[in-house]
Amino acid sequence: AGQGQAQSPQKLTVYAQPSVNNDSLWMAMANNEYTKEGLDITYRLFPSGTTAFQSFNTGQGDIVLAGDLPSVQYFFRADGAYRVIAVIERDAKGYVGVARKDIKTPQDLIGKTVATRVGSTGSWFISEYLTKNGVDPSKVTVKNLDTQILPTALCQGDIAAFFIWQPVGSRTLEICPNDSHYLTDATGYIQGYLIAGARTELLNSAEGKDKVIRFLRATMKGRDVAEKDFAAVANYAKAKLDLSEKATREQWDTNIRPLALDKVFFEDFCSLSKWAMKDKVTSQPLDFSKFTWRDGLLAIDPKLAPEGPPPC
Amino acid sequence: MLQLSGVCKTYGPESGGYVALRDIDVAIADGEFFCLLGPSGCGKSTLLNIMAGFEPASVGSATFDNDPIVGAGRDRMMFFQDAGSALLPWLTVEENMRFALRVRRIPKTSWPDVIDKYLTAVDLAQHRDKFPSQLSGGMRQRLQIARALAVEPKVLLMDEPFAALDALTRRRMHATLLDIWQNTGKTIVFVTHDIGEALILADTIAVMSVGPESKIMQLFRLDLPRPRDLADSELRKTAANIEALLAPEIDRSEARIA
Amino acid sequence: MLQLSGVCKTYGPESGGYVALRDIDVAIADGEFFCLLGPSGCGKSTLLNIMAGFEPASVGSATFDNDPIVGAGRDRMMFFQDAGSALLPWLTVEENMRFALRVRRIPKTSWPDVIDKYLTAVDLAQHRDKFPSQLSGGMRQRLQIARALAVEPKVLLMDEPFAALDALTRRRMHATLLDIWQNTGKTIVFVTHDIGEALILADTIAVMSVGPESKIMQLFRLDLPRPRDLADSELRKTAANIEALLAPEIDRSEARIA
Amino acid sequence: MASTGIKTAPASIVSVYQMRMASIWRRHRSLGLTIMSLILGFAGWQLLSTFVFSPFLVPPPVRVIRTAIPMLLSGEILHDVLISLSRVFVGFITGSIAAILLGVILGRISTLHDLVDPIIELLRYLSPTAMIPIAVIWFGIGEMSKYFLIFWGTFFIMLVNTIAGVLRTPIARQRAAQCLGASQLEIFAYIVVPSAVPYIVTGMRVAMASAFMSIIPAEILAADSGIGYLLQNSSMLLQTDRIFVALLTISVLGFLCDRALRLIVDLTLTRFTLPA
Amino acid sequence: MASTGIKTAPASIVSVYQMRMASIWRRHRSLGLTIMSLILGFAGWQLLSTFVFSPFLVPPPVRVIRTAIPMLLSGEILHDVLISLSRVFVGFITGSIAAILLGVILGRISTLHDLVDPIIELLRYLSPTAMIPIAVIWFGIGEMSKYFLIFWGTFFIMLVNTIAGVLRTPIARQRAAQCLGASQLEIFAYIVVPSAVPYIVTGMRVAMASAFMSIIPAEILAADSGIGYLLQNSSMLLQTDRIFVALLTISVLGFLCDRALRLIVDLTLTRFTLPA
Ligand SMILES: Nc1ncnc2c1ncn2[C@@H]1O[C@H](COP(=O)(O)OP(=O)(O)OP(=O)(O)O)[C@@H](O)[C@H]1O
Ligand SMILES: Nc1ncnc2c1ncn2[C@@H]1O[C@H](COP(=O)(O)OP(=O)(O)OP(=O)(O)O)[C@@H](O)[C@H]1O
Ligand SMILES: [Mg+2]
Ligand SMILES: [Mg+2]
Repeated sequence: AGQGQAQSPQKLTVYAQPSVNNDSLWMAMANNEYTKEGLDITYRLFPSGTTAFQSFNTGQGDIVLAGDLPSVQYFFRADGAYRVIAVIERDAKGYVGVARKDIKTPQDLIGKTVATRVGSTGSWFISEYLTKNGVDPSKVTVKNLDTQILPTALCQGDIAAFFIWQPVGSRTLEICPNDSHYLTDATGYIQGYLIAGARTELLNSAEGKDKVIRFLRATMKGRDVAEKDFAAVANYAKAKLDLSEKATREQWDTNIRPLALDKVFFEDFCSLSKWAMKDKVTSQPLDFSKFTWRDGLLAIDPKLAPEGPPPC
Repeated sequence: MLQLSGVCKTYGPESGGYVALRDIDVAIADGEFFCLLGPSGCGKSTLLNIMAGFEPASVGSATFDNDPIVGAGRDRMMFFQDAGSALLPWLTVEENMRFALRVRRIPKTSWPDVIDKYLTAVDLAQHRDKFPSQLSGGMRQRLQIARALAVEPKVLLMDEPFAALDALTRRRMHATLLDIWQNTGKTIVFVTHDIGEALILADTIAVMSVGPESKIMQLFRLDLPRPRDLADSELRKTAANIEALLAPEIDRSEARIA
Repeated sequence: MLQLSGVCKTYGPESGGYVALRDIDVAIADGEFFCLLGPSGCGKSTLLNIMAGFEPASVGSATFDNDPIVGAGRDRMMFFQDAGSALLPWLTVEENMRFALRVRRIPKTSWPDVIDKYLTAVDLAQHRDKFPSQLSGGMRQRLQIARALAVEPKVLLMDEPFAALDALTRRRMHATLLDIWQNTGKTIVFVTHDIGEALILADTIAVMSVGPESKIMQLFRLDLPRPRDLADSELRKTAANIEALLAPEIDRSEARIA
Repeated sequence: MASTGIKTAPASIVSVYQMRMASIWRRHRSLGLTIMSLILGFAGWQLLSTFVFSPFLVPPPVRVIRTAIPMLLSGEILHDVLISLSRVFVGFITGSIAAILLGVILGRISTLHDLVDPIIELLRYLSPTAMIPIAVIWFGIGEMSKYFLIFWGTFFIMLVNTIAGVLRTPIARQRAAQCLGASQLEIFAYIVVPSAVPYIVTGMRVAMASAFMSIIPAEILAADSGIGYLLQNSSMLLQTDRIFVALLTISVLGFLCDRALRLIVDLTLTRFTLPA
Repeated sequence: MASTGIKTAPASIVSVYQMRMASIWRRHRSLGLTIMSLILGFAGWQLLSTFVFSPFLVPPPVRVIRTAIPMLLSGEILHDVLISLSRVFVGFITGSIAAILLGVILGRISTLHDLVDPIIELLRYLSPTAMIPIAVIWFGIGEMSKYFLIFWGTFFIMLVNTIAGVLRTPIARQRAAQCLGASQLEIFAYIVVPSAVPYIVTGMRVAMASAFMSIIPAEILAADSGIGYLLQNSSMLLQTDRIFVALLTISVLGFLCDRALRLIVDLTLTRFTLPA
């Protein structure tokens, strides 16, 4: 770390979304970890991973944080120009199925309409939830709804249930506690991810590789703070996003911050890839040797990035 | 009975505006042919607009059959000085006539006859499929005359209706107008700047002074039978009187280039 | 020299349209005062538009000083029959004058004098701050006259410029126009439907027949000195000739209501 | 040099010949220029995307069309187009009619105008996207709320234009109609609306574009077909080629609808739109 | 009954008195009606959100204002407003000027118009949202691309209106100017543009709304401040109260800008917008 301080700080642009699962980065920034690593971070927010990738695609930005499915899709689209450097966060509790009060079991959904953002991780969640509970997915109508309007649609009875990430679920229970309840969370079905990826071009240069390693190292230090110090995270969320402590808490509680490319990741992404191919969201198997870039994590600690499975 | 008493008209702010008319008193009896004569810009159109109810008098009162005039009414038909502006540019000559008859609630069966009659009277029968933009200036005036006559209003307010017509056509129009007036007993208020025209047509000629603050300088009553001949000695005397009245007025305001 | 030869003008489709003019041949010498006289709707404005270059002739050729007329030009200034349409409604009387002088590239130092001179000539000097919409019909015509005169074009094409003026004002305008014409030697093509006006002003009077397919029926040359008096015996004879020429024309197309 | 034969012909023949040529040129010119314009446009796009941008960022037209062909053949695009068009039509037409009616009334009754105008002035800055939640609350997630969003994208543009047109109705026309005895309703129908037609037509052309843009928020809303859905979905899946197919489809649809509108206006309303 | 004193007064005094009252009423009426209108609007909103919708779905104005107050006091809103306004202004003004210039040229040169029109007709159906990727490619993710998107939301509306206005310039005015010796440029500047002002002003009012709507897509683009960002962000986090604060801010800004535009037009352009 010492050598970085001697030189003028190196610029690194990170694209992200305003969400509590970024708390590792927040804490790294709040505690000047990046500066200590000799990095001058530009942290830019986009409303979704998709919009972040749109801009990333034009050759701007160095590192982009996004959800699982957008990363996979962008990987195929970018034709090798993008690689995953680490899992920042994952959790199963961050995804929920909320239903009207009369829906008590998965079987109750038969013949009903459920909603999600079609093509998002929510779709995957529905598919896993139904199949694993022995419900034929073709007997349930899946509607495509924007996340914003899911609470309204459920409370008004336009749909029987929806499957999506938080805080949509808790918000719905706030709006119509008499009509809605949690049907399930994603535990045992899927996990939602926040993935950090970088431009391959950057990773191929020695200088870029070095920057990414320093980025990972600083983020890990931030992670250590984020995991322990809820008050610091809540303060940050309040100051930068005007999030209430309660809202921050809900998500903070469920965050798992691996900062690794571990077995669970490989398993989850395998099953994600299989679902995506089945649903024609993607057309080829996922080749982890191309999808991931392990050198960065390996340089910090070999245990963080084991060998991936064959394409699946 | 069309009556104005103590009418003033100021354009612009209450004080400091342009005082077009000052203390106008006129009473026009039913069935009277009343001519307004005066130099350009003296306020003839303004006066007619007040009678029509388009503009309120700034001071004073305007009544028709003892009811105050508060807006345009179907009993007082205006012929506009700017003929084109009052026609509907998206309707042909014939359709403009039909529009008038429709909103006037004239039974549909009589439309073809009425239209033929009045278009023939103004010599536009062969041009019935043209749009106003395809008419000459004089033809537009004639179309407006035909429309004004066809709806047979109680009072006709005519603002220089024949100004764009040639002498011979105008002579026929005079005859047509007098025919209709004599047969139906309408009240006609007729603005003109042509002394001869006023003498041939009017029961009463009101001569206005140059603006601002125009007044009615003098009323001339003419009881001669019609058709009249301008060579008639009484008419020539009246003409001379009117010219004598107007000449100093105009001198008052005009100057000739050296 | 303004020359039309074999000019026809058809409105609408090549065949089956309305033939307004047929085989018009005229040659107007430099400095000539040329009057076009004809019944309403015969095609006077159309002819003037062709001379101005606003409308192409359907057949035949129009030349000015031997160059074909292909569009409007600064040497031929048009006075429009519909006076309001040619003024800029967002400029005051004085600004309308200034606009003309600016685009005419007249040196700025002389503007005040020129504007005063011509506005006084048409008696609008006291109304210089009004907008066209605040002018009376006659005042709008006078403003257009002032503007047309102020830019001193080679040729003046005037379409019934005095139609909305009262007799006395009109008389002064005649004098003003003749003064300017005599002092500067402009060519003037003057449309009127008033025989008297034509006789007082013109070197040559072209009498047109009723449309469709109007022709120039006859040219009358007048060599009398000016100012002229309508009581003059030669003028009275010419007037009678012109009326005799026109009367059957108008009979041909008009019918009077029984 | 070859034209000496014509040069010696009498003036009137030359003129007739020239007129015929001119009228042929005029009749075909417009179509010719349109085609030339489109060719130039596509050529420009092809060049830009090949040499200035990367073809991955902006796929060249050839590739977009190659992507579009199977979608066209399978009927996928046609299906989406028909669904979206029907939504646009319902929303656009109801929006236009409502705005014209209200606009005529507000343009004529100034007290009512002053009373309603501030509310309109506040509402019209809300985009259809911002209205999505309200649409769902009011109309649920069915077709009605999609119509409503397109209505919303049309209504205010038409309203502003209609009021502007109504306020510029020449006063003499109205006065003449009043003298003739026209009722207030007749003045609306026969004088005010026709006088406002040029503004209304301009408003319709602008509002048409807005209506087509509103397909996208409308079809965010619980759609599983339609061009807006295709666009949304392809964007989410980062399928650039399909995104461009959707955009091109919207453009072409808009283009055709505008031409159709102009044709209808030319056929039925020319008399109202001629310059004075 | 109390007015007998006035009734017996001479006619001219009554009239002067009435005129004075009328003019006072006229002067204050508009403001009074505006305030009444706003009160009615807010009351209606309060009632609707309390009794018809759930206050969680549509927060009542009282709650929205309660949410807004700390944001106002902390300067957060002011900061966002200033940033968004500066973006809107740059985009709107450059878009308007470019469209007026191009519109005047296209309105006058019909061959050029026919050549360019189809391309414009295809492009103008692309919403600012659809143009985001292109904006990023051309202008990166800085301020320029935000200006560009607002420019895009303004340009075509102004263009359609300007061309419509230019095409309706009365021909006699142009001919008169030609006779006077005006150059083509002078005719553009002194005749065509002023004649098109009523259409241009109407276009500006419509385009202003479009410009404000375009803030949202513009500030999707890597913004960390601005009203569009506030809205985006609150929507993602489902903070309904803050969403409504953002929407209300956009509405109020739009309202104020429209009033300002009208005032400027009244002060400087009245002479061009008077009905004929
Ligand atoms: N809207 C207005 N604002 C200000 N002044 C006006 C307005 N309308 C008319 N005037 C003025 O009132 C006076 C009288 O105008 P009016 O049109 O009544 O004249 P007129 O007698 O009809 O003249 P003409 O014979 O030329 O038509 C003129 O000086 C004119 O400038
Ligand atoms: N654009 C046009 N389309 C069709 N016909 C037209 C058009 N313009 C003029 N006409 C016709 O041409 C004929 C001549 O019109 P013009 O305006 O030249 O008459 P004018 O002699 O000036 O009459 P006036 O003395 O009434 O002004 C008329 O019958 C008129 O209807
Ligand atoms: Mg008058
Ligand atoms: Mg004429």
